[in-house]
Amino acid sequence: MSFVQNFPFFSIILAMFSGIVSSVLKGKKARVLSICAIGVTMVLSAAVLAHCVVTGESYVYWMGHFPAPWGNEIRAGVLEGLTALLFSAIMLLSVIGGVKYTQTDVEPGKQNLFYILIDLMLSSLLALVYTNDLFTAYVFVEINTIAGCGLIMITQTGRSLTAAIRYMVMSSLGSGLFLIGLSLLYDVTGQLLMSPAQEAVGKIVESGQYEIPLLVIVAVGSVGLAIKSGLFPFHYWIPDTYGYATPTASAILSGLVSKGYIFLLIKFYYRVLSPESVVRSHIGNVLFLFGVAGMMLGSLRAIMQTDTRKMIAYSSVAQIGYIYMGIGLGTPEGMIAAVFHIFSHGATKALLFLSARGLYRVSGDRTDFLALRGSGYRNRLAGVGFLVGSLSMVGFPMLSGFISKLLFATSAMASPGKMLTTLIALAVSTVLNAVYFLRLLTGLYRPARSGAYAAGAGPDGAAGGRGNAPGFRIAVLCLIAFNLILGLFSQPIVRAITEGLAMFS
Amino acid sequence: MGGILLAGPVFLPIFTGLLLFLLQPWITTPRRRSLVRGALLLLVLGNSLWMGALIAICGGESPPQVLFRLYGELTVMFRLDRMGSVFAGLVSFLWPLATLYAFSYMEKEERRPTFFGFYTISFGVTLGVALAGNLVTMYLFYEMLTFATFPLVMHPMTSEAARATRRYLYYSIGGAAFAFLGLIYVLTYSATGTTAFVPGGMLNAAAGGKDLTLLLYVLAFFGFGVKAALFPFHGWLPRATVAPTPVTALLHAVAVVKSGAFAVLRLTYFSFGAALLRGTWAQWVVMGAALVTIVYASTMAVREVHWKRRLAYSTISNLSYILFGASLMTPAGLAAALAHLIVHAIMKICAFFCAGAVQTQTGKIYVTELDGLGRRMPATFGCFTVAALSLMGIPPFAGFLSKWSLCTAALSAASDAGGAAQPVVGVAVILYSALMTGIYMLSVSVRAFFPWRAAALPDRRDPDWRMLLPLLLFAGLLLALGLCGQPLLAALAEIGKEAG
Amino acid sequence: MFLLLPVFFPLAAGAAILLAGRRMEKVGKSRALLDGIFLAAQALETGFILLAAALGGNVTLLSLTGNLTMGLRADGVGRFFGVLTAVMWFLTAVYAVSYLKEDGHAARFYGFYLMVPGALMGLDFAEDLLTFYVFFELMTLTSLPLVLHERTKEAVRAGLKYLFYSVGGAFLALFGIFYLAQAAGSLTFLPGGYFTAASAASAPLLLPAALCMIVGFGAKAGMFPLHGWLPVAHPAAPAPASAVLSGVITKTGVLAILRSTYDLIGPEALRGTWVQSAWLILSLLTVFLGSMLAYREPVFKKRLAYSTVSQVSYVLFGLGLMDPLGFTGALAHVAFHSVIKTGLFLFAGAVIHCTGRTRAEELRGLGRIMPVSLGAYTAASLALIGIPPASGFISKWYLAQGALASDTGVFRYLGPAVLLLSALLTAGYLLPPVIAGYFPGREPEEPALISGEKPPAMMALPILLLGAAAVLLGCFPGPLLGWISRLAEAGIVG
Amino acid sequence: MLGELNLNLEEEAAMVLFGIGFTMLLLHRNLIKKILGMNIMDTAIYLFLAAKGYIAGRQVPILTGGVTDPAAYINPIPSGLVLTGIVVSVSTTALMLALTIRLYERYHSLDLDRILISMKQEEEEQL
Repeated sequence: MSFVQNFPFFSIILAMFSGIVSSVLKGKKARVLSICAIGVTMVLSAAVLAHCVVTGESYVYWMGHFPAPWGNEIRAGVLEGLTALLFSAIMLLSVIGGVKYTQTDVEPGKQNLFYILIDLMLSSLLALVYTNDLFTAYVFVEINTIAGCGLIMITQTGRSLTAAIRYMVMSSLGSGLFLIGLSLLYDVTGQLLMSPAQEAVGKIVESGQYEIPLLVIVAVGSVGLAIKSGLFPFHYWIPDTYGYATPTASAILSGLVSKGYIFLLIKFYYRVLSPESVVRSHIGNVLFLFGVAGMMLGSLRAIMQTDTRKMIAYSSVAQIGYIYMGIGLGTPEGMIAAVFHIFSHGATKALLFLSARGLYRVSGDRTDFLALRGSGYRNRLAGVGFLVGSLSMVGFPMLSGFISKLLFATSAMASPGKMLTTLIALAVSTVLNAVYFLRLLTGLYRPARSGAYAAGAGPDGAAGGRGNAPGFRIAVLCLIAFNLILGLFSQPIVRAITEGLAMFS
Repeated sequence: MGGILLAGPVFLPIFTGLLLFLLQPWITTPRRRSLVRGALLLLVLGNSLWMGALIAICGGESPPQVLFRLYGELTVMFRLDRMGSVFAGLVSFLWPLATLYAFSYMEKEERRPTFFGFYTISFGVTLGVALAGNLVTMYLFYEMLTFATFPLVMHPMTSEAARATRRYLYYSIGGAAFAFLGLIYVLTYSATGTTAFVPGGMLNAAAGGKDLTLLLYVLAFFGFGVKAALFPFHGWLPRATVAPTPVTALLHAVAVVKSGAFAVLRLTYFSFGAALLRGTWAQWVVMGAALVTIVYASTMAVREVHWKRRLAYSTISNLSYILFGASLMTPAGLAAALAHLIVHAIMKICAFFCAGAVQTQTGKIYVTELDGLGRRMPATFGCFTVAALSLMGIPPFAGFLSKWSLCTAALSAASDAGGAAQPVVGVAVILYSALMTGIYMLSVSVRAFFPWRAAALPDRRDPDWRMLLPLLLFAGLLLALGLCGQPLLAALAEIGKEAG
Repeated sequence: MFLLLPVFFPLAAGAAILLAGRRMEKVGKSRALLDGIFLAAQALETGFILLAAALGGNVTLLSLTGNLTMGLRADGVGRFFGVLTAVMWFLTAVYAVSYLKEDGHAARFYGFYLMVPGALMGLDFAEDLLTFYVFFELMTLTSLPLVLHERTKEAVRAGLKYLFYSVGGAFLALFGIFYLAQAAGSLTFLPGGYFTAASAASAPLLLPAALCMIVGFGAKAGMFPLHGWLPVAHPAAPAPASAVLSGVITKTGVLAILRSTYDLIGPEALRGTWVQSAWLILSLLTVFLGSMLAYREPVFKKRLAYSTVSQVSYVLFGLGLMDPLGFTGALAHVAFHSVIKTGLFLFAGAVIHCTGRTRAEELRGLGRIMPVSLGAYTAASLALIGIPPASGFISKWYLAQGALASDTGVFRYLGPAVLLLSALLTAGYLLPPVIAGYFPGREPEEPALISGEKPPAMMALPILLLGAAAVLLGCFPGPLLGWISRLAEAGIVG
Repeated sequence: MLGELNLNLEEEAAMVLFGIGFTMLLLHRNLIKKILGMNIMDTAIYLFLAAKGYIAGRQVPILTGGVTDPAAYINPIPSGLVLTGIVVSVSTTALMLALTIRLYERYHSLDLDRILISMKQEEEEQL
């Protein structure tokens, strides 16, 4: 066993320990530690990815040297490595970009708590990505929930508290359903590790027994994770949650946490149940329908907003809909598209939340459209960031959103029954996206009402970008670059996703 | 090397425009301003010459040049073919003149560097549409065009401008979203495996279902048609006239809207293939849409009293002439559509420039305010009248030629299709529209030259040479083309034959 | 090459006067110079036209698209119309000089007045329908300023109406042109046309196209349903302009229909079809409608305009019969009506010029002011009514003969009946001014007796000449009829 | 049919409890009741799991008295899972309660609707 194979375990443990250590550190040191931990994780994940790509196969890592039926396992393949790498990269950028806002939005005494939560979040995300054990997954789902809830409520405004309680309630519902799904699965198969469970499921399916329990398992597990990732119609906790957290938290929650659950769902489908049994259960059609509905209604709700934060949050509802639509297509191509969109949306949403925060800063910390008028001139970098993010959401070619759209559309072509629906949904959704993003965008570059921000310089003034923290600059620039890379050089990533998914089953 | 040569005219203006943004803080003195202005004009002119030289050297056929690979079979590829040459040549000819005009027009406006930056970028992007060698590249530049031009509509920064901009954006992007579906369909079922344009189309007809193919074609047609202001997606164009006149004239009468029409031509004749579509319900649907647009827009133009908006409605109806030509699905139809694409560009830009000249000289924007101005600005209104006559299709002006080709193409398409009534209705509609054109264009000229009361003529003069030169040039060109348009038509007919 | 001169000299001369004349139109002395130049140019024009008509020739102008060439050729019908135009134009020009004496914008009028014959010659001598169409539009545009000249609200409205009806009609006709270019393969005029009854059957849209052309070009001739512009535009123009508009320009509509039906489609292909019936119905309807409206119209010039509506449709009726006799009658009526109506309008203009009266019932006692002119008017009126031996009788006779000789079913009888009815109405609307003018009666009742100056000689002379011609042409119709019947044979037989 | 029902009493009880808890969590407006519902729901699952692991007549899986034969004990894994689950549920409950306290301190109410209303009022006052 090569040393690299230990890295997944190391990164989970590293994140967790840095969280524990942070609890005795002051805010600033906790921050440094946290950033270092995420950075190291990123490097480790990259190594894992490289290893898997080179060897061309996945491997299973026993925790504590207990063999299969009893022990706890980690499994790493190309897709896991890639996901871990991109997740930690996005997280790193979100944290770096939001450092200054974390300082202002979170009370000084709670700074280290914030970074503890970040560390826990990272560790639980990585665990969700790597684990090969369903119950471990459940535990980390709960840790993730708690960390997420903490991240939301840390600003301690009334809004964020209620948002947190809603988040908690919905998450509990979701985890409860997921847990009952696990129990049923254990009941039926006697297994909790993914690979043996899959074998057992395969046998059961062959024997033709337990059809109804299997259906219930698929349904309950899917619904549980769908609730947690905010699929329409279980989305009503999303807007407040994403809208009223700090930019870092919003970026992470929207870009990564919900995606972690979706990733788990994909694993659940591929690694536990076989794709065939999933297809047979028709759960895909349900997810497809709700995904499409989410795309439409999320966007429609976003159009109705006048508050930028909520608008971006509702846009997430729509984007989650895209992902579920891809999963619901029930084809490998659809799955590839969905996974790609997980990354693409993660990167884009992080960019949007961060740069939007940069725009609020120069608009007297107000978030309504009117206040943001002309802020594109007052903070040029944030304006450009928002521009790129919006365009990517709208599916402008050369940006990541375009490739997602392309993948969704081409995968739709391969499933005749859902082709037309998907295509029309994509087109309509693009229009809706354009409506709310570009409405805001034109506002950003329209001079503010005269005298509104005299100190912040007029529409043509040279204040642009001054006062942006270095971290913010780096993060926004990197995310822009990231978007461009995903848009222009997507081929290797898509190939990696394809390989990774192939390794799953 | 060849790739750079071919891509140069596309990217040079784009970089020039970006450079202009960077230079913005430096342009402080009048001296620097005129320096930048001169350099810009020189660059635009040089770019046009470059393009012209390319067309001349390649003779309308160049090997494909792949710039980079976007994803899978989606490559950004340039290729100069004859149809592309037509559009590229047209745009390259008009742009320097329009820039010259814009210098004079924008004299008193604010934010000039931004304006000219985007104006120049649009040049490159439009050439990108013209030079695109496959559907993907065209789609890419089509989208870019939206984003390069919306700041120009925004330029006045009034709330009216913002509303117009938003509408423009929604419509354009919505259209592109549906065009995207066509792109995907072509990509999936292309017989060559790529989306590279092939005269006569490259769709593997048997692969997708027949009705599905047609449905996707109709969707894509309407998608690209949005930029060509196809009813009911025309609403953005009249509003977009809040933009400064050089924008309305060049972009919303030529570059942007013609890109839409050009894209439709590419889609119809070089991707789906006219033979596949001929005689199907899809053909009648798109033709019907074009005809409804013509009737609707020319009627609306008569009702509109805002001068530029009236011209915009006229543009809408004339663009649908092109789309009607495209929807004939015959070689002659394509040739006629291209002819109208060229001719309409010249006459509409001429008309808009006149409106702009009047606006700068007198501030009048409503048709009802123009009484007697013709006597004070004879050159301007003379050119306008020439454009009006040409637009009506009065011989010997160029408009007649294109209308002639269009109608004869329609009639022969009708007889080819076994006496189908739709193209004949089309001819009738075009003639109705010509009458409406007469009403809405000539009533302006009559009003200007023969005011009801002789008293109180405003003391105004024709604009300076920078505005006047393009005007006179265009008017002269309309006459010259009308008289000796034969070689052009022959060349277009060749293109049609190749692709039909 | 000689044909180019009557076409392009007027255009050039007109343009020159437009450019240079503005400075001369105000001041006393140079105004006389302007008038002199105008008359000289007009005389030259007339000379060129007559010369061209005498010499004939054939010129190719340019080739517009692949199979479409544009050219000029002086054939019989063209010469006939050319000569007519030249004479009318010159006489009216003489009149115009004194009519516009006080007008501050005479140069503009002169300029466009000079230009129109260029366009007219272009279409008279056109070799093909495309050339014809080009000059047809050009004529509309150059004659428009004549209507607009007064620049009153009514004049501008009338001008626009004139423009839109003309252009609309032309576009309707253009449909036919498009179709013919397609179906016949060429637009060059060919006596006898391109289609026979048999070959017409293979061109499904030929008949609708023909109807489009008849109705479309009919707009210029004031044919129902596109006649609406005529009673508005003609009175709004200055009298010389109304005279030539009514006397000459309406005839271009006739020529257009003649060319497209006889020389392109071919009478063979139309005879006995529903298009012919429609044509005859429309023309008879217009004849009746025009007379009726004229009868009820109080404004003198408007009344004359309605009369034109009615009279030009006589000609169209004659053409629609597709019969040599009818054709002869039609062309004769072209000439006669041209002479008569020019005279009538000039007279009406003289009345306005000298007395300022515009309504027909206001002309009591006119005979005392302008007895000679009124006499000429009387002669012309009688000619128009068709009282032998004045000219109108001849043409109407032929028209009636033609109707009876043709095999057009019910129109054989209906036509002459309508013509007769219309003649009665004509008498009804033309003669009251004569009676009131010469015999005002003694009662001092309203309207008051008319007062004013005598018309100047330059005005009276053309009226007199035209009045005389109206009668004399009827007395000695031999040469004219001989010429026309030769044309008729060529036109019908091919 | 009914006989089959009698066979799975624990499971049925677990499902009924889960239903009750789920409904409470979803529908109750009172935060404390929500938390109670969540606990009931969790407990239901533990009951279900424990029932799955129980084998009639065997012992608790704790090595006592030197009996090493696995056949003497019930399946230990569900028990382990239940333990872990309880830990998780305790921590979630703690967090929820902490949140509830915060909200109560701020808005003096446990009713989520009221809290939302007073929150909106507060925001309006700020504006």
